[in-house]
Amino acid sequence: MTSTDHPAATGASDPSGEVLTIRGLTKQFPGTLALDAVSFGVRPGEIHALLGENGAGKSTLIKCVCGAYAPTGGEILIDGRPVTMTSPADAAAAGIAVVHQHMNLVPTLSVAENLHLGERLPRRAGLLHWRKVHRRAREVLDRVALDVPTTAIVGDLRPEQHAMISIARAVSADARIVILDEPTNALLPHEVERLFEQMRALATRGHSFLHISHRLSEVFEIADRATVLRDGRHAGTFERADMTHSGIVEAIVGRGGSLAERRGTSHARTGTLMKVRDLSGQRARGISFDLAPGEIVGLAGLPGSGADETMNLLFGRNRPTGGGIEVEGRPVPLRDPADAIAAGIANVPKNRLAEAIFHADSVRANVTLPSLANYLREPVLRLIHRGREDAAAEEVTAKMRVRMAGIGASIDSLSGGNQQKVVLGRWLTTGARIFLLNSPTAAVDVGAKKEIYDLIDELAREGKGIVFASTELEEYALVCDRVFVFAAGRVVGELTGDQVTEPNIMTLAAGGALAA
Amino acid sequence: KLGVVAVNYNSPSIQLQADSGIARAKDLGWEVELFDGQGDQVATNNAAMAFIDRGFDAILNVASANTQMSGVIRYAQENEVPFVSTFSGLVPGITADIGSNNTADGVIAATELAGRIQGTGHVAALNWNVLPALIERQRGFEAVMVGFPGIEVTNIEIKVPGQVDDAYAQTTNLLLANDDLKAIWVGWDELAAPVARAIEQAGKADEVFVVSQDGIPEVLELVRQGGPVELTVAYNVKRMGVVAVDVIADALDGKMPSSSLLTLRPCLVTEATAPAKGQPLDFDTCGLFSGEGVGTN
Amino acid sequence: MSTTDTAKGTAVDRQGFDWITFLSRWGTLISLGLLIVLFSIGRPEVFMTLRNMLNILNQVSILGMIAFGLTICLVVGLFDLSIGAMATFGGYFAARFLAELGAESGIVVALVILAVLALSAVIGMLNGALISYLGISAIVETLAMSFVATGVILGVSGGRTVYSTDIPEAFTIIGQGKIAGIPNPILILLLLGLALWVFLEHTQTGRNMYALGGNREASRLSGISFARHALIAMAISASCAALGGLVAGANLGAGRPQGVGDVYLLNAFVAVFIGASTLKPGKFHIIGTAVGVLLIGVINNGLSVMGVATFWQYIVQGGILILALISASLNTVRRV
Amino acid sequence: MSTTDTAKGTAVDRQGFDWITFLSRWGTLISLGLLIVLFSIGRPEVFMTLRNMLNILNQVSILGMIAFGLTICLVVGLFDLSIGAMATFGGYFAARFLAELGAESGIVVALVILAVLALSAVIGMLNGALISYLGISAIVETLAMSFVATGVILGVSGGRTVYSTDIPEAFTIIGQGKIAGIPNPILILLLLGLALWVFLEHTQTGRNMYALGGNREASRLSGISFARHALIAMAISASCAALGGLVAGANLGAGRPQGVGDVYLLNAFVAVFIGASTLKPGKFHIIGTAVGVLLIGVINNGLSVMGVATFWQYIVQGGILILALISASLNTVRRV
Ligand SMILES: Nc1ncnc2c1ncn2[C@@H]1O[C@H](COP(=O)(O)OP(=O)(O)OP(=O)(O)O)[C@@H](O)[C@H]1O
Ligand SMILES: Nc1ncnc2c1ncn2[C@@H]1O[C@H](COP(=O)(O)OP(=O)(O)OP(=O)(O)O)[C@@H](O)[C@H]1O
Ligand SMILES: [Mg+2]
Ligand SMILES: [Mg+2]
Repeated sequence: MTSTDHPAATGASDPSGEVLTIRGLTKQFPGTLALDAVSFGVRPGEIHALLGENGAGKSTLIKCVCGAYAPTGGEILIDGRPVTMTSPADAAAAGIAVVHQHMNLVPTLSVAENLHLGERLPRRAGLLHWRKVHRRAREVLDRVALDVPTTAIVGDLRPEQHAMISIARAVSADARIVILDEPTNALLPHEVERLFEQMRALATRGHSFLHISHRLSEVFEIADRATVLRDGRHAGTFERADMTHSGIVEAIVGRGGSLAERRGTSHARTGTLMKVRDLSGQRARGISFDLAPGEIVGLAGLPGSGADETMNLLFGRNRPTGGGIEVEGRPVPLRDPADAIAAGIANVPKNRLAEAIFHADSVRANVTLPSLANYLREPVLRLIHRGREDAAAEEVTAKMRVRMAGIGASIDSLSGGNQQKVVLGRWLTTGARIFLLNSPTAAVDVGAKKEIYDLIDELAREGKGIVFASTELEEYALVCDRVFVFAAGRVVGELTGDQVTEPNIMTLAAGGALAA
Repeated sequence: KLGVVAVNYNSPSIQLQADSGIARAKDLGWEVELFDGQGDQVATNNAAMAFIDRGFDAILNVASANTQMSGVIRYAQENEVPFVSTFSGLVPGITADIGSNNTADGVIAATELAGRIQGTGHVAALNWNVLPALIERQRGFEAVMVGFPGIEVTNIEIKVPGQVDDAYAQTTNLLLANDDLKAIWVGWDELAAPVARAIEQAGKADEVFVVSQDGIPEVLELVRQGGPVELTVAYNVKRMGVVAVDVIADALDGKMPSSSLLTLRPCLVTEATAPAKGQPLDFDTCGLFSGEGVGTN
Repeated sequence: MSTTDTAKGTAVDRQGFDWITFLSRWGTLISLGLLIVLFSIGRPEVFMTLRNMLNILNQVSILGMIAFGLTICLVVGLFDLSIGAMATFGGYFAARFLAELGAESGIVVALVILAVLALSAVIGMLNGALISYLGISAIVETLAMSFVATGVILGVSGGRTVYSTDIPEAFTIIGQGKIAGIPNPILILLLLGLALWVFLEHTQTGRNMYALGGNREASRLSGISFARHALIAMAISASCAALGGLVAGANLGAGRPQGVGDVYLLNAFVAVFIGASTLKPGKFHIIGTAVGVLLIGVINNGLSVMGVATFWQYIVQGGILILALISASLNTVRRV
Repeated sequence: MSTTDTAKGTAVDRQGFDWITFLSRWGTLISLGLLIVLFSIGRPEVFMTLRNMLNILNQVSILGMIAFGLTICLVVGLFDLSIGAMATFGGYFAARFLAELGAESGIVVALVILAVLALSAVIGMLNGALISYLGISAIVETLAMSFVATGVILGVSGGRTVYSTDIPEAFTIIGQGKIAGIPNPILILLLLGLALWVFLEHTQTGRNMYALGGNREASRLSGISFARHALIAMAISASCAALGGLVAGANLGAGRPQGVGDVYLLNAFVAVFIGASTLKPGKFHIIGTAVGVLLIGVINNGLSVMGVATFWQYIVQGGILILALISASLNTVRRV
C-alpha cells in the first residue's frame, strides 16, 4: 500500500483532475444498444456511485472499462490519456481492479490462490514460493479482518465469505481505481460497515472507487458523487450536495414519485392454509408456524441463520431432518420439489439466472413448463395441445403485465424485471395456492420492484398464502403481515403489523431483544 | 463392369488382393469400381447390393466374411451375377472363393511346431476367435494337439483392437508366469512381430520360438533373420486377386469353376526358404513342407 | 447461453442481410446441397439415381438409428459412450437367443427382439440411475459400462459368431427385405425418426428433457425429476443402439460378438453434433441429426462413387464437422 | 455450489470416524493394494517379483504417457478425443521420417523425434485455438481433428506399416533399451510424470490451468487468458500422446498407420478419471492419474498371470471404474 504518491502524480499529469474519464462510450450488442454515448469521470480519491435500473448498462460499462468487452464507440481515458484495453490483464496493469457482479472466485482453489488469481506469484528457483504466497494472503485477509485459513478451499466457504475475499482481493491489488459491482448483496451488515470503513480509508489515501448498487441507503452513506444511467444513456451526475433521494430516484426511473409504500391492509383470512411443525434441517431447528389464506409471512435473518434454509426445506429442495408440513390438513412429503409442487406450493428461487430461467427458450416455454400436464391431448403419450398451451401463456403474461415481443420471443430478450414476472407467473398456471418467494426483487430495479410488490399484493388478495424472504430488510416492512426472525437456526421472534420494521428485525436477528 | 468391395481396404494384405485383382481386370479392359467399408460390414453389403442394382456384371468380395454376406450372395444368385470372393470362406451360393484351406494350413503349422518340440512340452496359442478364418486355423491347430498328449496348451484370446500391444503384453506375462514355455503359435502374422519382441526382451530368444500363418513381408523378414519366428505359412495373396478375376472372366463366359472353393498353394517359409530382404516370395518354387526347403538348398 | 436471442424481428431492423445468422442456420444444409450438386455433376449417371439415393439411405440407416438415440440423451445433456457396445450387444444377443431357441416363427422373433430391446433399456436405465442418483459423469460411467458390456459379450460368446444358418429367416428379413421397393432398414429408420421427433417436440416428456438440458436446477425446481428423465433418455439411447446393432445383425445374417458398434460410435457423435449446427444452432434435434447422418452418407457414397481414395472420406468428414462447429459458433462469438 | 458448506472442521466435529470421506479419498489406493495382495497370494512366485513389477510398469508406460498429457487438458476443463489419433500419428511419422532419411545417427533420430513432437504440439495448438477463439466444444472439435489426422496418416501411408528393418537402431533403443536394468519406457514415463507434476503443482501456468478449470469466467476476468492456456494444454496433450505412440513404435520396431492409439484413448480416460477419485476427489492430478494407470496395469497383468480369461479384464476394469466414480461421488452426494 504505497499509495501516498498517487494523488500528486495524477494531479500533475491530468488538468481535469480525473483519474478515469469515460467519453462517449457506446456498446452495441446485436439487437440491444447497451451503452449509448455515456460520458462521466471519476476523481482521485472519491467514492463514485453508479446507479441505474436493471439493464441500464452498468455492468456492461464496467466490463468495457476493464477490458472484458470491446466498446463499439467512444474512449476511456486514464489520467487524461486515452487507453485501449483489450483484456482484463491490461486493465489490471493500468491500475484498475474489479469485483464483478457474479462469482469472482475459483471454488476449487485455496483462499490464498484466489487472492492472487491472475497475478504473478512469488517464486524461488523458478518454482512457486508457497510459503510467501500464504504469508501475503494472510496479510490481505487481516486487512479486512476475515478469519479464514488461507489454505481453505473456497468452495467450502459461505457466500458472504466469498464476497469478502473478492473485495479483499480488489483492494489489496493496490489499484488506483477499484470497481465494485453490487458487492454488498451477500454481506452481513457488520461486514458492509467494515467494507465501507476500508473504502473510506483507502479513498483518503488517493484510491478511487466506482461503486454500483441498487441500495440507495448505502449510496447516501458512502458516495461522494453519483452517476445515473438510464436505458444505456447518461441520466446525470450528482455532487454530494445535490444528492436527494427523490432526485436520484427520478433520474433512475425517469419519472417522479416515491417507491412502494407499506401496504395499507392485510388480506389475511381466517383458517389455515399451511401448517409447519418442528421443521428441521442442517441449520434450522424446530420451525413451527401457520400460514393463513391471503397472509404474507416473512422469514428474516442474517445469512446462515436458517431463514433461507427454511424456504428451501418448505419446497423440498433440501430434505428435512425432522418435522413436516401440512397443506389444508394433508401432510406433504418433502423429498423433492415435485412433492411440494404437487401439494400446490410455488417457488421463486433467489438466483433467477441460475435457478429459474430456461435460457434460449421462448417465454411460452418458460411460463408453461411446470404445468404442461394441463395441456395434454391424452395422458399416455402425453402429446401437448399447442393451442391450449399458447392460450395459457398469453393469459399469464397478460396478467403479469410482461413487456415482450410476444410469447414466442426468447426469454433472454426480456429485461430482468420482466424475466422475474415470467418466473412468478409460471406458477399461476399450476394452480399453486402457496407461494415461497425468496428475494423476488433481487437485482431488479426500482420500477420493476414496485410492479412485483403489486403482484404479490394481488396474489394475497386472491387468498394465496405467501412466504417471503429477502436480502433487503426494508422489504419486509413493505410487504409482510407477519415476520419470523431467525438467529442461529431458530425463530427468535415474531413481529406483526406495525412491529415489522427494519430496526426491529435487525435487533432480533443480531441476537438482541426488543424494547418492551 | 466389376464391382469390388472390401470391408477394410486399409489393411495391407486386403489392399494387395484388391489391387492385384483390379489391375488384372483393367488389363482385361473392364471398368472397375471399388468400395471400402472402413470396417462397416453392413455398408459393405449395401454397396455390393447397389453394384448389382446398378447392373454390374460381377462382384468381387475381398476378404469380408462370406458368412456375413448371405443376403448379398442370395441377391447375386437371383440376378445371376457371379459372386467371387478372396479369402472369405466357403458358403453356399457363391461362384467361388479363392483362398486357402485355413484348417489344413493350421494343421501344417501345428505339426511343424509339435515336431520341433518333439511332441512334449508347454506351448501357448494366441488368437482372436472372432474371425472365421482364424477360428479355422485354430481348429487345425487343436486337431493336431489332440494327438500329442504330451503337449500342454495355454490358450489366450487377444484383445482386438489393440492386438499388437496386447500380444506383446500377454506374451511378456506368459513368459514370466511360465518358465517352461517352449513355443507360441499365433493365429495370424500381425501378432508374430510383437510376440517375437517380447521373447527377445525376456531374453528367451533361444528357448522359445514362434509359429505363424499369413506370410506378410515383415514376418518373412523376421523368419529370414533367424529370430524367434521360425516359420509362417505364407499365402499368395497377390495371386488370389488375379485368380479371382480370371474365375469371374470364365464364369461370365459360362465356364463355372470346378469347385467353389479354389485353394491356392500356400508356402511354408522357414529361415532356409525365406526370400532375400525386400524380395517377394516365389510361390512357384517354394515348398509346402520343411523338408523341401532343405532339399532345394 | 444467455446470448441467444435475436428475436425474430431484430434481423430485419438492420441494414443489409445478416449473413452470419443465415450461415449458422443454413450452412449445414447448404453444404449438403453443394455436395449433392458436386457429386451429381461428377457422376450424373450414378449418383443422382433413385437407386443410389435409396442406397445412401440404406447405408446410413444403422448409423441413423444409433444417432437418433444419442440425440435424446444429448438433449438431456448426457453423453452416452456405451452406444457402440450396446449395438454389438443388441446384434449379438438377438442372434444368439434366436439360435438357441431355434424357432422360425415370426412371433418368436418379434418377442425375442422386444426382449433384447427391453434388456438394453434396462442397461440404459442402470446407466441413468448411476449418473443421476450418484451424480457421476455420464461420459465416464457409460465408458465403464461399455467395458463391462464388451466383457460380458465376449464371455458369453467365447468370441464365436452366430451364423446365418442358425438364425431364422424371419429375423434376417428385417435387415434384408424390402417393402414397396424400399429396404426395411430405411423404413425402420424413418419410423424411429418420426417417433422420436414427435416425442421430443410434442410430448411433455420431450419438452421436460429440453428443459433439463437447458437448466437442470431450474427444472428440478419446476418439479421435473432429473433422475426419471435421465433413466428414460439413457434407456432410449441404449435401445436405439441395440436396435441399430440388431438390424445390422439381421442385414449380415450373423451375430458378431465384436466390431459391430465401434464403427458407429464416433460417427454417431459426428452426425448429432453436425445436426446441432443445423437450423437451430446449439440445439440437438432429430431433424438436425437426420441431416448430419445424411451428410455423412452422401460424403462416403459420393467420394466412393467418384473413385476418390477412401482416406479422403475421413478428412472431408472431419473437415465438414469442424466447419459445422465453426458456423454454429459464429452466432455466439461475434457478440462478445 | 451453494451446497458445499462442510468446511474443513466439520468432519472432526462429528462423532466417530468419517468413513465416506475416508473411502472417497483412499478407496482407489485401497483397491489397488487389495488387488496386489490378491494376485500375490494367487501367484506369489510370479506376481510379486521385481521383474514382474518392472514388467507391469513397462506395460503401462505408454498408456501412462498419454494419460498424463490428457490430465493436463482435463485440468483446464477440456476433453481431448484426438489423443488416440495423435499417438498413431507420432508413432507412424517418427518411423516414416527415419525410414525415409535412412540415417542411423543418434542426432538425426533425436532431431526427428523433436520434429514429430513439435508437429504434434502445433496440431494441439490448432485444437486449442479453434476451441478457445471460436468457443466450440472441445470434445467434438478434437473428434473432428482425429478424423482428419486418421485420414492424413492413411493417405500418407497407403495403409502400409513401416517395418523395423527400415528403422534405425538408435530409435528402437528408446523402446527396447534399458538403463541400470530399468527399461527406457519406464524412465521416460517417470521423467514425464515428474515434469508434469511440477508443472501443474508448482508453476504459475499450472495453477492458472487449475483456476481456469475451476471457474473459467472468473479466471478470465482476473486476466488469465483462456486461449493461451488452452493452446498450451492441448499442445501438451497432443505431444504426450505422440510421445506415447512414438515409444510404442520404438518398442515394437514398427510404424503402424492404424490401430495404435485407439486402445489407449479409452484406457487413458479410464485412468485419468480413476485418478480424479484418488486422494483429491473431483480433481484431476498427476499422482492420481499415475494410480489409475497402475491400477489398469495391475488388473491386466494380474488376471493374465493368474490365467483368467481375457473377457474378465474388460469386466473388472469397467467395474473398478464404476466403483471409483461412485466413491468419488459419495462426498458430493451426501451434501445435498
Ligand atoms: N452479452 C450480451 N449480449 C447481448 N445483450 C447484452 C449482453 N450483456 C448485456 N446485454 C444487455 O445490455 C443491457 C445492459 O445490461 P447490463 O448487464 O449492463 O445492465 P446492468 O445495469 O448491470 O443491470 P443489473 O442492475 O441488472 O445488473 C441489457 O439490456 C442487457 O440485456
Ligand atoms: N440479450 C438481449 N437481446 C436482445 N434484446 C435485449 C436483450 N436484453 C435486453 N433486451 C432488450 O433491451 C431492452 C432494454 O432492456 P432492459 O433490461 O434495459 O429493460 P428495463 O427497462 O430495464 O426493464 P425492467 O425495468 O423490467 O428491468 C428491452 O426491450 C429488452 O427486451
Ligand atoms: Mg426498467
Ligand atoms: Mg449488472
